[in-house]
Amino acid sequence: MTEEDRARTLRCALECLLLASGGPVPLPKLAQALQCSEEETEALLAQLEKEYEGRGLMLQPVAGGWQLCTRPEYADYVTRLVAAQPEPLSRATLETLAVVAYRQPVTRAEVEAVRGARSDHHLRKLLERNLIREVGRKPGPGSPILYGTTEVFLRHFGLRDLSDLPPLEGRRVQDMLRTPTGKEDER
Amino acid sequence: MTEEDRARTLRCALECLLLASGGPVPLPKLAQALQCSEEETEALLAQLEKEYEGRGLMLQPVAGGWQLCTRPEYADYVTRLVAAQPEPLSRATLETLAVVAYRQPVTRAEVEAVRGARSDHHLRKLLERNLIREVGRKPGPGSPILYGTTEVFLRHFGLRDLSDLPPLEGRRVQDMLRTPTGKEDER
Amino acid sequence: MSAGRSPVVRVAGFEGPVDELVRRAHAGEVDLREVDLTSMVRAYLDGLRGEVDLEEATEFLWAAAALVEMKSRLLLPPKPPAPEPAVAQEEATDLAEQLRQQVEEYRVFREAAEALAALEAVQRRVFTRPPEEGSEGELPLVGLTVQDLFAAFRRVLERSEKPVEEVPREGVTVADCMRAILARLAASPHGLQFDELFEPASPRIVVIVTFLALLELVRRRRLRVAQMEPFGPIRLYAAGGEA
Repeated sequence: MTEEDRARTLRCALECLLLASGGPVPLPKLAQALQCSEEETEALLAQLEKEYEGRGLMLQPVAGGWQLCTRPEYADYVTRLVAAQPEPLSRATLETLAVVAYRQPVTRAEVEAVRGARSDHHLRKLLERNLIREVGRKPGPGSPILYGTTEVFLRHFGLRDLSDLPPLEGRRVQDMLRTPTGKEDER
Repeated sequence: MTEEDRARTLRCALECLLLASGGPVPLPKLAQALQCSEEETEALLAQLEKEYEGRGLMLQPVAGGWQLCTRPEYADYVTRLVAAQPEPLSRATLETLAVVAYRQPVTRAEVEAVRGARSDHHLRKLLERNLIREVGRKPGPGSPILYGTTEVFLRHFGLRDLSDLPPLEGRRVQDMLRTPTGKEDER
Repeated sequence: MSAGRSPVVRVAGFEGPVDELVRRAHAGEVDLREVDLTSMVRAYLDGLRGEVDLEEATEFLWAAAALVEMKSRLLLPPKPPAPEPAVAQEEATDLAEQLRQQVEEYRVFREAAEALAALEAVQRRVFTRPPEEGSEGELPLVGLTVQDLFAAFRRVLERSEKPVEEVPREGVTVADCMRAILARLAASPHGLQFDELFEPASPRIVVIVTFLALLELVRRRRLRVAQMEPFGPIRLYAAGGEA
């Protein structure tokens, strides 16, 4: 088998892996299934991405993995066949989610302190849609629940990982995530 | 837009439809989403099938529709990835499924009468895996739930429709499945 | 209603999306004592002649429940003020500074929310292979529309006599109600009539919370709602349980 035949077989296999799994597959898992190194797998992904140019499907790096998905320009055809994606989030819910995303792990009281409004309803909505989850409890009085974002969150917004979040006022997300706020446990 | 451009766009859209729907899509539904005639849609499917030659994915007519799936020759890669395949059905669960498949619509009491054993656990498992579903209620006392098989069932077993079910060999089995027992509607 | 799905309400001193009313009331910008919540709920229900959007209706009910709760606090005799040492000890200038920072911080997050909305808009046009069928699907409503459910709810609401002010201090939570409904359904293998869930003279808040619990259970597919004939009684069954 020539080198080109081998690469071709592996690209086909890669395509199968992505279709079969549906959601994003982390690079190491792809490499393991292909029995290749991660470097070679990345090269194959790049080749496959190129092959897909001008097609209906595309590869997308999201939520720490790669997924096979439809190109946005064909969305109108797709929604004629399958139900549209879940409703976009309301403004207030998005705001709540933004606080959780950039401040995680964060308590309800902390979210409400930033928003200046009750947020339990929005937190519930986000929990229900699996965009956030309980990640633990904060030590201290009442040990309130701490919230953080989920993998569904990354997929919902097409983000690779949390560092892919849009920068806030020029501040890097990593810095924000690490900075403990001084106003914790405010109620 | 030239005729070739149009056909190309529609092939891309078709690819998207098949990916996004997951399961088999009947021809009329594809045609409707593409806003083409069924004849043209069939021609597009044929073109797409040709384009897919030498690739990892393929088009397959199954369960009364078309679906996008992986080529069998890459199954080893896929199984390596999907190591956590759903556990195979237990013998008893499969038995329960068989009774439902051949005798549908059927009540739990009827399944239990045929099997001579409690089957609620197995029915629940089958419902969970979407292999069977509630199809209605039997008229009469208590109006018990009637079960039937699902499209997932057809796909799981690679059947086009219910008439594709393997014919039952052996009189005893047939009789067992057919004989109305005196224990119907027992709860 | 494109920016958010919060229904618009019109009450004394406020007209706009109901979640904005909740926010203003919480910030003390609207005096809930001046607001007739019963009329607000009735006006909303009266407006529901056409399609009922379950999501939007839930949003409304949540907001209404939050307003009722806030209002009941306002109307109850004031508790001795809780000590707030942290704030009490602040210098006035610190307070102003703190407030400025808070407003600034909020603005930053609003912008972040805008950025997320833009990402969401793109990603909503991208589809992947869906999970095997069954994880999503029709809500388990058999033979009836959400409208029927709301009509039934409205009848109960009209029947409930006690004004909202008589909220028991303990309060009822949606979670409690969900548990109570499931327990009652578990004890009723033939299902329950919708009306049976509501005591004839329940305070409105209890009716609202019970209804929210019901919506929640339908959404989680923990119960099935069925109407065997048009205009017939609505019955509730535990999901998966046999009749």
